[in-house]
Amino acid sequence: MRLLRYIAGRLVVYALVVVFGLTVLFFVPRLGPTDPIEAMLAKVASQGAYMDASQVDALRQSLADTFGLSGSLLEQYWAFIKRILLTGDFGPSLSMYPTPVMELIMNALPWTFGLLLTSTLIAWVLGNFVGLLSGWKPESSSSRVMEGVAICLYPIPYYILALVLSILFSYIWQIFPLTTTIRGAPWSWNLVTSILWNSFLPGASIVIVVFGWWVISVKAQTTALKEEEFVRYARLKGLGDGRILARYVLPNAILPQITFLALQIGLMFNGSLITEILFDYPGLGLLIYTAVLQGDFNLLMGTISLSVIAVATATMVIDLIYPLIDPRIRHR
Amino acid sequence: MTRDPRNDKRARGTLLALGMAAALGGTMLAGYAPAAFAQEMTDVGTPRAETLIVDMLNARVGNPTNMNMYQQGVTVNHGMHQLALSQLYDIDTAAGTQIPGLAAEMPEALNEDFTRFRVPLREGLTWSDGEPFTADDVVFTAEMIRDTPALAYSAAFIDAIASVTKVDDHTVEIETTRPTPRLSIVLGSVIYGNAFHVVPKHIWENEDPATFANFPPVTISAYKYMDHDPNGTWFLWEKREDWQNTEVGQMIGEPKPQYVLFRSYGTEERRVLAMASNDIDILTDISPESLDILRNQNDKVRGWFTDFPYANLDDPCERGIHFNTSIAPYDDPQTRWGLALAINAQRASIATFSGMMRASPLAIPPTSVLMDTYHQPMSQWLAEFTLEDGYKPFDPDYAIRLGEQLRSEGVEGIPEDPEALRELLGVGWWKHDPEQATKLLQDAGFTNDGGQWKKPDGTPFTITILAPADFEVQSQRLAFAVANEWTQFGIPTNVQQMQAGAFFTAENTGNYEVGSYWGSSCAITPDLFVRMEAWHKDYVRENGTPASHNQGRYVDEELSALIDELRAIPADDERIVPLGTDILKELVEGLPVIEMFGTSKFVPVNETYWTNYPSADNYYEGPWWWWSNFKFINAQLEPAAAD
Amino acid sequence: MRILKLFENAPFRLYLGLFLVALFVLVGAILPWFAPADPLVWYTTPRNQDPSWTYPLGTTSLGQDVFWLLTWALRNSLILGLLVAFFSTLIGVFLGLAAGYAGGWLDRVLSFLMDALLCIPSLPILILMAALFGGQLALPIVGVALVLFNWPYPARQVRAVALTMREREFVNVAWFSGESSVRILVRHIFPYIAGWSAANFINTVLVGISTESALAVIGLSSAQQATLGTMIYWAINYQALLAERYVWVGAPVLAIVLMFIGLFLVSSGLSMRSAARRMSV
Amino acid sequence: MIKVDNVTVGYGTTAFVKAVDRVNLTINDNEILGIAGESGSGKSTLMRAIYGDFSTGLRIASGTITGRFARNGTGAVTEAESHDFGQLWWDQISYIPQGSMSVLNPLMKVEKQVVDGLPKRERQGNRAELRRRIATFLEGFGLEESVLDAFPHQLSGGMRQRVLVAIAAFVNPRLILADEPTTALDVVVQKKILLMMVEIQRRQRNSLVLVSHDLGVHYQITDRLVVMYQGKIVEAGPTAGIFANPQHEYTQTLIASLPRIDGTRAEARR
Amino acid sequence: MSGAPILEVERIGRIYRRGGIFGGKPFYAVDDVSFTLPETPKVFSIVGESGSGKTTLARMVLRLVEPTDGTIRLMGRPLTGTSKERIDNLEFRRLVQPIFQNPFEAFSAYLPIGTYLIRTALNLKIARSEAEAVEAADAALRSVGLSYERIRGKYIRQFSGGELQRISVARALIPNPKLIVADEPVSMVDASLRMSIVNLFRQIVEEKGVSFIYITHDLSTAYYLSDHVAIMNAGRVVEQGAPGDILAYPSEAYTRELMAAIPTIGARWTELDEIDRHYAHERTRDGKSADKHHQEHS
Repeated sequence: MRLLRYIAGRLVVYALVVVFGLTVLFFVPRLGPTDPIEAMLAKVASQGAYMDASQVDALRQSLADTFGLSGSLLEQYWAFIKRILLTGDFGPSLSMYPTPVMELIMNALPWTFGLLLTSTLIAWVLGNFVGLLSGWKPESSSSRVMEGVAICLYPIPYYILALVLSILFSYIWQIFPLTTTIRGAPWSWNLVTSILWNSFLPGASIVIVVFGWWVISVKAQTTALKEEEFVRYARLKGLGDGRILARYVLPNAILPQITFLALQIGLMFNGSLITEILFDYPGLGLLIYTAVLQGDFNLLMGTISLSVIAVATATMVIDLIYPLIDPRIRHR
Repeated sequence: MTRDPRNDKRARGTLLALGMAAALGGTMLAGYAPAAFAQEMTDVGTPRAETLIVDMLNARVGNPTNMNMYQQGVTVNHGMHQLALSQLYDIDTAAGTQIPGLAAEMPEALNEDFTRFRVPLREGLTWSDGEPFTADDVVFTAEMIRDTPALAYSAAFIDAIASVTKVDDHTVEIETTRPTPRLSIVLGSVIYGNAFHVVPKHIWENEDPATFANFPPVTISAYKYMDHDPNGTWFLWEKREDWQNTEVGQMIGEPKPQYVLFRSYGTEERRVLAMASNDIDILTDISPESLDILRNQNDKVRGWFTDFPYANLDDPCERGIHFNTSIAPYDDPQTRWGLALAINAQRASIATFSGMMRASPLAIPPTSVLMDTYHQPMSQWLAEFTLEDGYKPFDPDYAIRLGEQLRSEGVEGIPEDPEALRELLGVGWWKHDPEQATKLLQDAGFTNDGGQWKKPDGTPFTITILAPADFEVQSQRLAFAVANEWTQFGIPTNVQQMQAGAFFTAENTGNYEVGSYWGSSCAITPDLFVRMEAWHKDYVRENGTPASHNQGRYVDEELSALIDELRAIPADDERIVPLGTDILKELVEGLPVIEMFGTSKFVPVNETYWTNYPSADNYYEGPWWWWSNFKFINAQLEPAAAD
Repeated sequence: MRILKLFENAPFRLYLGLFLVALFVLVGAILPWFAPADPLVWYTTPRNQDPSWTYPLGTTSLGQDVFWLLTWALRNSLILGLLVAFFSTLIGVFLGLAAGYAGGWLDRVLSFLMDALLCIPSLPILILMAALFGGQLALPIVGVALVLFNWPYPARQVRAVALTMREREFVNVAWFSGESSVRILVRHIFPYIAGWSAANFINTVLVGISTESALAVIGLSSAQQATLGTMIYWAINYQALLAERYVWVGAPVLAIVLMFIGLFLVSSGLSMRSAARRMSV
Repeated sequence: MIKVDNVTVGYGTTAFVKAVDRVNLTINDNEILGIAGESGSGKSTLMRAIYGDFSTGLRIASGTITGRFARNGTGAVTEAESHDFGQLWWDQISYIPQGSMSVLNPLMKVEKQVVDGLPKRERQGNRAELRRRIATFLEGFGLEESVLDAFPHQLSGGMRQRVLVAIAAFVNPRLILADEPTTALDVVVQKKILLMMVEIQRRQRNSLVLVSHDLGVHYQITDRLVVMYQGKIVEAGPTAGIFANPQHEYTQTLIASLPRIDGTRAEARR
Repeated sequence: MSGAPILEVERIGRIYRRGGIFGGKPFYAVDDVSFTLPETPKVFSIVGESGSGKTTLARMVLRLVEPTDGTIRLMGRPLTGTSKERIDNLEFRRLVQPIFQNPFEAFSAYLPIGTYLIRTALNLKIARSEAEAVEAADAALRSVGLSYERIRGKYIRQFSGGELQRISVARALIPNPKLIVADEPVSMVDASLRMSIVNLFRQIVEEKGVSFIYITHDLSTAYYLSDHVAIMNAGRVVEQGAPGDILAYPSEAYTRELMAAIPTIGARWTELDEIDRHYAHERTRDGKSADKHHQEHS
């Protein structure tokens, strides 16, 4: 019952956050100077098809009707919120009309999700490992080197790393593919390796940066933990370094990182967007970018709404999971 | 491993990369190269030697399993348009004339008003599923478009075409809603393509064209769909076994590439890297810097010219600085002329594309065909043309001076002969004369005290040039180049870049003062009707209301009268060129646009696997890989001789 | 190894960072005044020159002196970063203190706003704005948007600190000394988070510069201002990387990386020092 | 058992800060030795030196601390310097820390933390059997078996402290050092723990060193008392003797400043 | 001066919800507590172990915690609630001042300690100028055996705990309050200094006419210092009365248990003897024969 109340409270906040985000999203583009219909017309015109003026006018009217961009702002707003929250329908893409936005997003989402999830996990595991060791033995030369590396890597912006990596490994040493080419029957080993192969560099550029961040943060955590009384007590019990590290420091160092993870998700998502754009990686980021370039309102709304919802959801899930992991909160 | 000419370049690059890696403190582990990257096979599993790989014009396709070209959001630039579909009339870009495609001949007018036409269709064509192509398909397509208002094209079609009726299996009769001397333009390709695509009746009659995905498509030309990437980054097309039963087969013969792979590599760096490593055979537009890099990295890569200026200069649209002529102070031709004379075109040319551009003072592009028809014949008139105060603005030696400068900068292959230089770099342009520019501006009411220009109304004179952000590199760079010129002249100028959506909204609604555009300065045939018509005053709209044509809101009674005259005559009328000349003169005088340069298309090809690409010395087609006539180029490519 | 050993020592780390930052401030704040010509103007120098005595970092394909361009870019990026950091830290600290100290509905509203803004990934929205407002998205607007998305980080942290501070006895003593709420926040509580705020300030400088340059690199910032991002943007636009004009593209990249390392060292040095001081108290 | 011979202990290498100054002390078998003193008197430092915990810059500048342990049961004798006491931890010597919230690993159940310190020989063999032994041991001091399945935060402060005492005692060491084991606990709980410690000492017949600032505690349970002041031992001897007849001025002040319920009341001085 | 008692606490209670994250069940930290402080200055001690609710009670009197039930009256006027008569913050702070447990926590490490005294004098309108404030501070400091000169410009780390606690007292004295609530004021002070502070309190009561609420877990100082003692357990006052009566003749089992647990010098716990008896046959306590008898000595 208490658990239910807690979850309910968290869900209410979550819902409010989502609605808040969607509201921001609805109004921002409508304050902008782009008229999607004109953008669309210009796109048709720039592809060279000849139309005389009356034809263009006719097309303009028919576009306005199909896109449903009529009605007062408030009406559009309610329709927008209702449609997204109740039916999950973002309407058809304008630039790839009539493909539903949801279909495009669903194609892209697994890519972003997979990329972020795996690279975050790898970076998290590696970063925690290295951070733990270098925090535990800060005076050893290997941990100094690792920390130096982390300090140098962490501040590098994703896009710089993405650029450098693709020049290095896709051109100078042609180890990884230049563009995403996925082949193989569904659910086959070939498909899996193909996906891994193509995701390696984008993933690496995220891993390297995030890794640095984790190293620094875990190192600080570990250094603080070393001074903790229970660690000292464990040492005075005559426990070996390995045992203290594994059973006393590690769990206590990792636990707070989970909350950090919740705070970082938004930032990491930002990073993955840039990475995707630079690697031409077929995820949500590239879709957003495409939508921007094409002035595709519905697609923009859809992708960005989904980003907001996804990040809010991930944050909420972590918030909900955390108490289940930490015995101090679990058992009261 | 074969001896690779790039090896020493690579070695240098490797050193540098190592340096970079070390600088980054990187601890990257080198992996291994998988077998899939061996050169015998492409990474989509076709033999590399039998596969032509073409750069996809747009970025990756978001909805790859929708190939219904009648839905307005569907992109067919993945080869569908270029290889698999066909138009009734196509374009011979070398000759600058339309040619029959699915039609057997050009349309024959059946009355004096140009409202009824007989259109004979090519015989012996079959769809890729083996069904014959007949008049029924054409009639069905016309009726389908007419009956489906949900198709964006429907309204436009109904507006122009009254009826399409079958005469026999291979002949239709078309009636238009108004006199249409140029029916082949309405239903066939002039630039890029045309919205009217005949569809196979036996497939489409059972479907709702508004929602039909048309996937996999039944095609009419020599290639059929084979495979695609679920993320829309590549599309593979395979030669039809019955390629004889296609217009390409009939007109040219058997295309050599067994497979054509259209793929998107994303950003320009990637496209360049892909071609440098022989992963792509044909690239659409890239920047001159990229071409330079490619030529340095891979000696199998060539541009349109093997030497300077490398680019194809025959693009049917030219770039310049446009004004919204309804907004002061740009409503005064004096202002526009003053600004034109404040530009050093030589510098602007080098800034934009390192001088690899052909200048044009006229409102049509300086393509080979149009240079012969208009620019060269009009140079005498241009030289004598005077402004109101008697000043002669034309500088016929522009090309000679630019040539000298380029030679002095070490550029090789610049012709010595003045005439050859004029042919290459343009017949001339307006003088760079800051004094005269100052005079003109002051005459127009501007003042300049202490280096600060003030508008006639007393406010400081600053200019904002609206420019495309990244999606049209030449206009974008030109905007920056001109802004640089004007700033140096003393008018602080900045460039406002906009993404396509915002850019076109601003252009159509007149929400700009000065812009770097190309839309209205296009022509390919000596008949200037297609784009000149847009200058008619009838199309002027209020600022804020979208205008479909004449986005510059330019009102010129004489010009409009000339356009009315042009409207009434067919494309082969003998008055076409004189009328065109008059229109161009009118546009020079009023100068609603400071026309500047023809578009240079840096469209490199890689001759490692295929040869006989069209080029300056093998000019059987223009290098418009993304147009409907690509299918004819493709059919004439030859496999490179195996080493 | 000796160098690395010194890193453990907070002051050295701090001094190295301060040295780097000071170097950049010097380059960014003072040198631009000595630029022989406006480095943004094209063709003030020959194009594509390699580094030489006349052009220490060579010239661009547009005839700009890379060195002077870099000084301008550093100046603008620094100004943007500093302003963004200043305002987000100011707003964040103020609202965080207010929320944590006041509690009640104010806390609830502010906490909700913080959580909501933290959940909303900022880059897509910035991309959206950049796209919609086209080139109108001038640096000040980028700055405002960045402030909008960056204040919740300090606010959230400060709120947590303020919550614990509220339980500290000296706050109660201050109240019994008749101090007003504002004075308690400013004089009594703020000093305890000042060190942390400084670290946050520096981190936000990083975020500001990096986000702007990320936008610039994908062509969504104001390409006509010299910033580190726009420098990279133009270099990439002219294919400097593939054309092996590494100095042009490398200079701003290296500048960003070094500046980041410098700022990071300062911020971690500061927090190490304040930790050391707290222990010694 | 332990002989502290003219020992000076302090912190730091370059700038040596003296905390214990030329101290001589013997810890006998089978006794409770109290070390009293106020904050900064050096009593905790001395205790750490005796325990052999030199982890945080603690250094013996001069003098020696030597130990001689006769293994319970076998009677095998081990002699060592305090620098090598580390090998004897949780075997011959164990330690009871001040029972703050954070002295036990918050993420580990109590059972594991009891088992964790045991010497290898104890940890080997049947886990269930070991648990039963621990449970029996705890029950001997009134602790229920369920304590073993608790996380530290689920225990009250007194309970946690009793667990710490039990953990230290379970290995049956020859020497137990307790550093302010009952500070910050309520008197009722404090009494329970002190009694538990006394009982353990009596049962195991080992030595207990109790460091505390509270003279009352020393009075109650210690056999011998050492009073430290500014790093030096100012008074040492049997507890009863010291309280009956304090020699040093400081000890006198300390004893005098303790209010007693049966003593005078301030109000009475009115 | 009106004849109203300084403080009347009437059936106050405070409910907390235990356990943050999963909601929690309510429990009474303070439950139905009433007492009165008469007009004449007195020391009223509240004795209890941790968790007994004594600190919550003190904080309710200090207005730092809002009571959930009951009323508190100061000089006959309500301290809580919303009525017009409610004492405003300024007046309240002139009447009531606190002294907290940890002297090192009572001042910000970033402010010179003198600031607190000066600000108190100025804010509470005791002084109209900086100079007057210094005077007031100096006077208060002198009454605790210090002077303004000694603390001027110094920070918390430059003082010992005993000094800081004296400064805390001085600060509290500046507005000449009617009541000082001292929450465990000597538990963090070294034993040798403890008595001097306790005696200082007594002196202030006598000389300045200030009443004290003295919160402590230490029965012996409560006995020593106070005029009235209330023993709290589990949120309730289990016993109250004059210290002599309560501590000499405790009527409640809890009070007796509490008293028995104090490690007093001179009265050895009987349980220890039981343990010794139990193990006596296994052990002879060398050189310890005396201690069995020393309780008789003292």
